[in-house]
Amino acid sequence: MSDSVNYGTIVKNGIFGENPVFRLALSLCPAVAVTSGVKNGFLMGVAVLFVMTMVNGTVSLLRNYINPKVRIPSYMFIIATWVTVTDQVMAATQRAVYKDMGLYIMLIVAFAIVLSRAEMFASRNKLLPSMVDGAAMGLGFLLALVLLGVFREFLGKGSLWGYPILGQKPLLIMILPTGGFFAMGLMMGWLNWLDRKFFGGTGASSGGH
Amino acid sequence: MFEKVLTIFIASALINNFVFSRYLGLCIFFGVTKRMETAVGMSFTFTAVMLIGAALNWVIYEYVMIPLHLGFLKIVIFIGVVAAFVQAADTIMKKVTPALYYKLGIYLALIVTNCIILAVPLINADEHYGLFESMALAVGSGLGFSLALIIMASIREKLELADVPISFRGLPISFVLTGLIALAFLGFSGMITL
Amino acid sequence: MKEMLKITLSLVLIFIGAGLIMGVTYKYTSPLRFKAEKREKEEALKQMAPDATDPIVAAGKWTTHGKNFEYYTATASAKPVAYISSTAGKGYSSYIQMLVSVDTDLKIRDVKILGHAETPGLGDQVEEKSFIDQFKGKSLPDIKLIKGETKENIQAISGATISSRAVTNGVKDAVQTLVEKYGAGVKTAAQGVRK
Amino acid sequence: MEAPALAKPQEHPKLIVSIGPHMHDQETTAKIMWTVSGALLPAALMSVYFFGMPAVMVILVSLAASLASEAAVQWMLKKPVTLSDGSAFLTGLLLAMNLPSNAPLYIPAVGSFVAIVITKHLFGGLGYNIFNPALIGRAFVLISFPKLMTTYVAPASQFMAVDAKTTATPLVLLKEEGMAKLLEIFHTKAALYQDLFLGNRAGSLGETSVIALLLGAAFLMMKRYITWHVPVPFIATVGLLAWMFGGKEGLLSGDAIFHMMSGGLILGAFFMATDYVTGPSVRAAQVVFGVGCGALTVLIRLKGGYPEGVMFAILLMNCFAPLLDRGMKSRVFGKAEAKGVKK
Repeated sequence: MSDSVNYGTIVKNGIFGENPVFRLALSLCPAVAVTSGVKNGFLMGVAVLFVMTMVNGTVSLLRNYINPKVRIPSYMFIIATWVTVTDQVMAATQRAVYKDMGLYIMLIVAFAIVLSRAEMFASRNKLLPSMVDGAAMGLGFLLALVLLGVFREFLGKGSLWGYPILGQKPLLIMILPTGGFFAMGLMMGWLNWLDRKFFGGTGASSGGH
Repeated sequence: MFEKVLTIFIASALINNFVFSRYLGLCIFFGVTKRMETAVGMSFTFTAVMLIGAALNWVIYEYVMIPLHLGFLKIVIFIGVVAAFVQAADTIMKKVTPALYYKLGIYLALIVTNCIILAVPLINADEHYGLFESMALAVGSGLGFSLALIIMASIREKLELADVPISFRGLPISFVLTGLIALAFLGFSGMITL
Repeated sequence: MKEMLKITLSLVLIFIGAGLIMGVTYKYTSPLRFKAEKREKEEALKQMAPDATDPIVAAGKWTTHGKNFEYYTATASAKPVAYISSTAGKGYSSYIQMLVSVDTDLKIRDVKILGHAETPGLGDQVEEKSFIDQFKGKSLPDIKLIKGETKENIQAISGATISSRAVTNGVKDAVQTLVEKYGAGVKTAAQGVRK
Repeated sequence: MEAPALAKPQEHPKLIVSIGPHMHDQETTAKIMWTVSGALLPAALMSVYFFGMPAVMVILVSLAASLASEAAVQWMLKKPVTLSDGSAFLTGLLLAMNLPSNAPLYIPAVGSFVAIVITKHLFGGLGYNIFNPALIGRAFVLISFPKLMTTYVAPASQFMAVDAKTTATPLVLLKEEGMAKLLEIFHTKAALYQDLFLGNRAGSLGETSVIALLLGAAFLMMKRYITWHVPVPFIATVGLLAWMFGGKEGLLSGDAIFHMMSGGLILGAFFMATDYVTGPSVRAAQVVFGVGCGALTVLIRLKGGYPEGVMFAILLMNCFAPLLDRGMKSRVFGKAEAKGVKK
């Protein structure tokens, strides 16, 4: 099986076809919560990328030892473990960022996307493809967060990654919660429009949780 | 003391509303507000589970985790406690009040891995709240979340008939709508300093 | 029965493995975290009194708004050069956390805003240098918020009165505390000069 | 998971299903819109009299941006362009009435864009918007440009007043410095009331002149375009609650007349809370809507961070309007059940 795995497809799928934020609309909370700045969005994305890769890897390794009857509790436990590790590392090394978004880092544990990839992909595939799948999904997540972060930070603070660009703050509302929701809605609508116009897609987000 | 409890309650329900200013529980918020009935059922279940979960976790955090210096395990332990409690509630409800179980049972399954259920004990632990303060936060957040769900469900019913531009149908317009509601809720800001 | 045992065993093994991973991470990150926290605090205090050569140590505690704050003595070659206190003021939507340092004659040397959650664009203007610099050199009776032009007192930021007041009150509380703790010594010193 | 959440195949529906009030044809809508705009004319003229050229510019830019946004978005969505129905004109005018005269001109432009494109057309266009577009436009610019939107100039009555003096609105003065300070400026209560009534005070364009607004409102009521069900409970609630809780000397010492005449209350109560689309359509629900607006206004004015609460109060009640309609409609059926549950 390992020979027939197409890594390109997995990566493309994670970033475009099943982008966790814009296409699957899973785990939306942090997408709005931490994207008032590019840096926060990026670090959150890195945290998710790490957790997803490790969780998928662990689940794949243990897939023959986990009894199907207790599979969900086991997955939850594995996820919680890797989230705790991420949380500890972030708290020790990224102090300023952690002050802003520590809660959301801890809440990665409740992300539907992590559990669903463990269940749908890692429990049926070998170690390497599983880790690549986790990383690809995490990368899709990271890119979505960075995209939103660029949009919001540029409009809201006139800066990118904390470096001032405009020298003023054009639309303060964009860094507030309401602005986050607007940004998310407008961005999704715009991507749907692009999809319909240029890629012949249905242009409708599926929604779910 | 009483004043602080009341302050936490009001602040968590309106000003720091989980949905409109803390961005938590969005999946559920968008998922269950397509129908009013579901939204109401979810509201009840969530508030109850949040309250009991917060109280249980507070006791465990204060009397087990802090004395044993196990604070760093809080994510694992909180999620375990909530899962165990929900499982127990599920079993008990099925036996004792089957009617209620058929109404609310389906929501219980969704709850275990939900961020707002977990966020309450995490915030409580972070702020070092006492038992009553923790419970005030839980009830306030629960009612605030219920309010958000019910408003959203009633508006989305009205929106069903609207000719929304194709690209914006479904989630995008719901996001914009949530943004507008959050904008209105900014009117409450500045009422309470936490 | 055998299956039960197997399930339990696999769960227990996962728990042990996970516990190990978390424990090891905690072992290596918690000292890092502790050190970083300590360093941040030291650096913030150092900024408040750059001429202090000895480590700045906590001299006592005081409370306001039901929160605990500390005050510190900054010394150079065992002689006090400044007194510092942490403090907070009740702002528009948050408590504004601050550090205040005074010279040995109890005039304000510097004010530093550590954290707040005030409204972007309005309340967060209290962080601006033009507002903070007004405090420098003022002594306790002058720390008063005025709406409109003033040189002797503190001029409120228009449109951000509540946040301005929060900072002013927080600073005032801190200076008041420092005067109570160290005032007697300064007074005797001043009397000594007069003689 | 791949099923679209709202499947709507018809792009140009032949049969339009809409929630009441059912406007029968384009002509009636247009007639209502233009009449309401006309009713705002006295207040607009008064604002120009008091604030001069800057007020004219704010109104013009706001109108132009509204009309341009409407035309552009309708063209992009391939819908018929309906500038002549007056709805974009009215939104632009209402937005202008909610802005300070000294606002830089990009503020009315941004506000109009948000009002027309995001609040109205994203939700399906005229008749489907959940929130009052002008008020969302106002709230959006208030949050985005907080400093500029809270700086007001004193009325100058000169047409080309350039160096108008910035000053606080009466509500800000009351909130931050108390009634004594207000009396120091206006000398007597009678003079204060008189200035409020005529509009000789700092504030947004259309917030100022109570008499001009009342004239317009009376005209609309005579024409039966608006009814008492929302505005009267709204204003009465503000008066009552302000009297009860608004005073420094304890209960029942507040100045009801001051609160009823200041801020955007008259404008909001008669011209914005009465909006057919964003308010409830059941009569009983309208009264509750009005009372709710009033209560929230007083809550925000007395306890909130903002000195004026009318805008947020109406927006918040806009959220509740569908719920109110729903609850009040089924009241007859719900009563017995509700009682049973309680016991």
